[in-house]
Amino acid sequence: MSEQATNSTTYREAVKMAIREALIRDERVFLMGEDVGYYGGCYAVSKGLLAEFGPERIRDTPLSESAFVGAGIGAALGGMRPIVEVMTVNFSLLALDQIMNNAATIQHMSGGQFNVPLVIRMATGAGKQLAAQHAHSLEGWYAHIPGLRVLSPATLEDARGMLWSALQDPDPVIIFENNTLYNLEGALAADAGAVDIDSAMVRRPGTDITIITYSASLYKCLDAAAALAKEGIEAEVIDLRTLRPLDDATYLASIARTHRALIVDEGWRSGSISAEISARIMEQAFYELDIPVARICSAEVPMPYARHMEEAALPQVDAIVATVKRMVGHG
Amino acid sequence: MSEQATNSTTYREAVKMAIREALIRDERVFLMGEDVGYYGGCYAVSKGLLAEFGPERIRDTPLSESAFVGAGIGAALGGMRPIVEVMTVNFSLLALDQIMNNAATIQHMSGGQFNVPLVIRMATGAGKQLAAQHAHSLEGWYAHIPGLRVLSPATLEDARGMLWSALQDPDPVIIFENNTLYNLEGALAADAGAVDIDSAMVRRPGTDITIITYSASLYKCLDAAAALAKEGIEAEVIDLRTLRPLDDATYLASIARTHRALIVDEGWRSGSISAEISARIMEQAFYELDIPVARICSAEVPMPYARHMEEAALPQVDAIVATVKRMVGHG
Amino acid sequence: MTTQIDREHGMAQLRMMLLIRRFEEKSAELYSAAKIRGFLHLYIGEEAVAVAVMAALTPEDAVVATYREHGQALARGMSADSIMAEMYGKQEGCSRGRGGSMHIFDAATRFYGGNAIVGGGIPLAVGLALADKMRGQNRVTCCFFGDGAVAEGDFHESMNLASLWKLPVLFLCENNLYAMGTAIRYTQASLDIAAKGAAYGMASAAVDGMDVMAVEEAARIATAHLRHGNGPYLLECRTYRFRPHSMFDAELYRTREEVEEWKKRDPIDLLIRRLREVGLFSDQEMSSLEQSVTAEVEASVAFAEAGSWEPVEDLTRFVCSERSGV
Amino acid sequence: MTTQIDREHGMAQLRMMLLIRRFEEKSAELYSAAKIRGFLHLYIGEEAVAVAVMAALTPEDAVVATYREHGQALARGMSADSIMAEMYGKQEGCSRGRGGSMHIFDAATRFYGGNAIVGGGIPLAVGLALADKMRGQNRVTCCFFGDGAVAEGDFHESMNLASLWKLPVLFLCENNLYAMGTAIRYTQASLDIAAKGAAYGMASAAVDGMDVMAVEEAARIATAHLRHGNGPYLLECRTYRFRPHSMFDAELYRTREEVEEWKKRDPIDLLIRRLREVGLFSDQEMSSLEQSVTAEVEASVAFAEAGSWEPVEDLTRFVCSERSGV
Ligand SMILES: Cc1ncc(C[n+]2csc(CCOP(=O)(O)OP(=O)(O)O)c2C)c(N)n1
Ligand SMILES: Cc1ncc(C[n+]2csc(CCOP(=O)(O)OP(=O)(O)O)c2C)c(N)n1
Ligand SMILES: [Mg+2]
Ligand SMILES: [Mg+2]
Repeated sequence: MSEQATNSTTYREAVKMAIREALIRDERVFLMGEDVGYYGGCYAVSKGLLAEFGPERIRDTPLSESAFVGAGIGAALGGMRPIVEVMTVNFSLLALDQIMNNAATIQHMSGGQFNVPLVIRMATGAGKQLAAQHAHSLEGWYAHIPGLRVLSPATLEDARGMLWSALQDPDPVIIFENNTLYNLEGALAADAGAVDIDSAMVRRPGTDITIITYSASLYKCLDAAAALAKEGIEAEVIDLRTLRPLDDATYLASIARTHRALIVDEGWRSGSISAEISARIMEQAFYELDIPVARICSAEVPMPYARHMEEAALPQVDAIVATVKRMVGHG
Repeated sequence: MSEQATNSTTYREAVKMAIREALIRDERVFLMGEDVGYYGGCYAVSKGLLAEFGPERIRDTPLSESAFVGAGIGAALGGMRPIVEVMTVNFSLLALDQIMNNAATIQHMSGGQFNVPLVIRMATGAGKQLAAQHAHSLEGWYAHIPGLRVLSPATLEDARGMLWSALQDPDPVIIFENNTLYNLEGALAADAGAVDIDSAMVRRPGTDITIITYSASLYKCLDAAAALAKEGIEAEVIDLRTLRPLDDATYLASIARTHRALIVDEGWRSGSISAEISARIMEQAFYELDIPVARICSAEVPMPYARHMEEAALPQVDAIVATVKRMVGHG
Repeated sequence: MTTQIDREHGMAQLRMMLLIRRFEEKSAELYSAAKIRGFLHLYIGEEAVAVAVMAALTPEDAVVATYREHGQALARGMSADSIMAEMYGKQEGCSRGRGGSMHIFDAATRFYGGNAIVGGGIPLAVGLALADKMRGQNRVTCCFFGDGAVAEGDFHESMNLASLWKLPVLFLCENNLYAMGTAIRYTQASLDIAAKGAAYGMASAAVDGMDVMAVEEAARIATAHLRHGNGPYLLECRTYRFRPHSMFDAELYRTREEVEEWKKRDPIDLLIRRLREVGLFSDQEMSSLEQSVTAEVEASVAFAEAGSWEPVEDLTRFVCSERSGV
Repeated sequence: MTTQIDREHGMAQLRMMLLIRRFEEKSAELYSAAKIRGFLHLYIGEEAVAVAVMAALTPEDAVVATYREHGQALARGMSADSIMAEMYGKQEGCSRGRGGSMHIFDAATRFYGGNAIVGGGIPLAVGLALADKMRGQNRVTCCFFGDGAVAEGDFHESMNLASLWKLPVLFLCENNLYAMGTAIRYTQASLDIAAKGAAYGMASAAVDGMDVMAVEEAARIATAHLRHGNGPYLLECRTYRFRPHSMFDAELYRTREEVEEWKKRDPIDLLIRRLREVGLFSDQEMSSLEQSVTAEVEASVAFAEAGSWEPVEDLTRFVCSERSGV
């Protein structure tokens, strides 16, 4: 395709398009969650879908996270392809027993007789001054659980394309949508569709250092890389996209070229996905490293409400730039 | 003290002694959980305590993990010093919202006005052929959460002493007791009491490699070290004891001597506490390392029932010995 | 309602309802002006409930509230200053700016939040009451929650536990017919919330939540029951939220007409009418009340504006108590 | 009970109860011999419930069970061989030895486990029924759970959801008066479980769970209700577990006398007596029944003994479906 037709759209719209497409293409698909229907979705993602598809397929649920996630698992076992929306990851703790002890284990416990083709979507992340109970970034933490696939779309393409791929997966998939991305605007190919959900992607090539990140932090890293480029430092920026299973090959190949790595992650530092990546680099690319791998994560505090405090708690462009400069100067 | 009086006892008895002591010393202390009373505790830890202390202080609860853990938080706020027993970590997922969104955050959200002096005890771990829903090792995963202290007693001394120290902590503490340790026998000082809950301990000194571990794996590591000693390899074995906050100083000091490190951890590998330790060694001791840090963790599978499969899924002495040999030969 | 109106008390209740109303109207304004951020949930329309219930509590009692808790906090006796400063994110705020609108806390009035997880405060209330009972203190813990929370497992587990252990919890359901944008008919198989007490052997009642005097009477019956050691009590207050769920709500799920219909039963108007009927209230009194309330609200804004930002260096404070180093 | 006894059916029910009894007695023996490991929960005393309920289900219906599910699995039509081999941990077991006693699964009979989290299977049942309803299949999902599970939030949330959406779930409570070692009077504020249906607008009934014919009649009424699209149904079967909770239970929480009293109402004896009363059953028939059942159990042991261990290399299989590589 030489001339690709594109439309200007938002992340929110891209997710909605993906849901619409799934509802149209596969009659086994339905959307269920709190306020997905009459309210139109707490981030307005499903606005209009109730009118289009009716209450059987756009199901408002009571505030019963454990039961409706569990019902999603059961419906998947029963031959449907549910998309369960847990309004935000903060509330998903109430459903974690169902996710870990049922969704992630039934195939194994049943000796392979049953599988759970369930997709769970949740908003995640801080940055909106919602304070300690509404600002968790737990996608990396969820990636600890065998039996789940964990996706983290950062771009319009991925917001548009990951859902259909997830629905084709015979096993449970959780898609984490960062709440600061819904208003992200950009151009999306008119024929955008399913994307691969196995591999990480180099979002910006570079030679001096590898910055590994995912989700909303991608943009902070790209901004930092642009600033660094002005100073002659070329950072390669990798978007993990899928947090479980991790695509090690992409970042290891990059490190083999740059010999330096920084991981940027909005989760709490201790036991984060960034720890896992650092450990894997230790194990698989130790001799490639010119300097130790570094991490920039969120401060290990429940998220404060006040804007300046929340900003201080989160990874920021300045810190990325400063860290990279130190790392490259040091090399 | 030259001649220390000791008694022969078990880990189970040591925990019980600790609970009894706490009930006697502090009238604000009470024990609450499923089957702690009439049944005597699902691991017989609290057998006899109901008769001694009565149903007000040894409270059998309904199967309502979220509510009774939350009630523990409330009771702590209200001036009590509850010991809440969640029968096993597998069931604690049902209470995770209360633990993460309330126990761990209330102090912060309230600007320091309130604190939650709560102790939660849970059994953890695999090794008893209890299969996928009853064999989680999630203590390392809990250590991700700011606002919690996470303890992991491996020895009789710690089983006896950590509880009282935890009760003195003004903030929530979770004590994870590995289910394979309850029958552990040994000698315990007659005057054994509170122990420090801040630092890791060198359980076996050595010069060739640092093995970092905690809980039941400690014994596998000590066995491996003994076997390695016969071949002239001296492994230093460190028991982390406290998984949050991690005592970095102890293992870093050891690595500064041995220049090699292996982490042995019964949790699933990806995003484990062992990943965090590896990442910290990367960050703080990279230039001390002769070879990359290695990890031996559980296979990333829901735990299978069959004994040979469960054994294959867990870290074993053989693998530790073989890995250390490879690492030391390689150095 | 045959309750005799006590003028003093009626005026005090009216003033508090009006204070909440004006305080929240101002908050909405300040939200639009980006002075307040995060989520802001207004109580407008429901003021009678908090104001009436607090009148039945003593200072020794405890309160557990939701994210829609400005009204409860004010009625409980917290200062408008400390709440407004909190919403500004200033360190003079009750929670030092850590909590914001959803996490109003106050040790002095035993106000235990400000919980933003629907249903998440209910088990806490059970525990607070358990502590009281074990310590032999005859105190009540009043736990506010919405109709939406009734669907949560925590509601069920806590109702059962409190009743089983005969704990002095006042389960105070603010049934405003909607959980965010989902009408109760889409969340509850059986719409009579008060009736759910029976499943737990718990005493319960439902009351018109727009009528401050009726709610107060019901709350006094409930607290008397509680203070006599008769176990917990479920009180359902039937009310309505006049404003959107939060500042992001397009209100697609209900009609203008429905809202207007309910506004005819505005709890403030209702009380004013009642006071006038018995000749206890003049136009002049009304305007001086308005003035005094407006002054209090304006003062709180000035206080918040004058407040200071917590130093960024303090970020990791209050994760653990100062003595410990986690 | 006025039900006319059908000889064939009565004998089949008796045989199944006896099979469960002997199968479990053997399992206990094998546990002591360390052939079976992990947790083993026996159903002995409660056989009438599973056997009766399964008679009211069709092969198209689905079953969700607990960790105390050998009886349900056998009554559902699974072979003793596949269950015994599972408990041996052999790959010929229904779940390839991955699950053990607590995780009996069988696609062929739509037996969805074997769930070892108390209450954890209940939401699954709601989802299975939802799938049936959305796909226009008139099928029932029968969900077994204990009196202990009633205290879990999942019970409440699922009851409400199923009733709200009018889903064909048979909520089948096996009330054996104890949750592990905790008597129901210490777990439920209100002891009448069937009555809890009212809070969800759900039809419900309680039945003597020791009487297989009574349970079957009640289950048929319930499934008829379900198949007519009248929404879910809660059926409480009042029964008793004759054995300890699991193999680790010292039974400190109940008296010998209480157990002996209940044993007088042994469901197997009860049915035998009933059959004898109407002259449908002779001593000779009894002994041939015993022989046939014993043979079946012995055969299952032989099958399990002859089974093979799954290769260790297969450890990471079935974490994800074969096509994917997580
Ligand atoms: C566990 C949980 N799920 C979802 C949400 C998002 N949410 C916030 S308020 C709300 C509606 C609650 O309704 P209700 O309990 O009736 O209280 P109201 O807002 O009407 O006062 C929802 C769904 C949440 N905060 N917590
Ligand atoms: C969520 C959860 N909490 C605790 C346990 C431990 N446990 C296993 S069985 C049981 C008792 C359950 O009682 P009930 O529901 O009455 O079933 P019964 O065993 O009597 O058949 C308990 C507490 C568990 N498996 N899951
Ligand atoms: Mg409401
Ligand atoms: Mg029971």
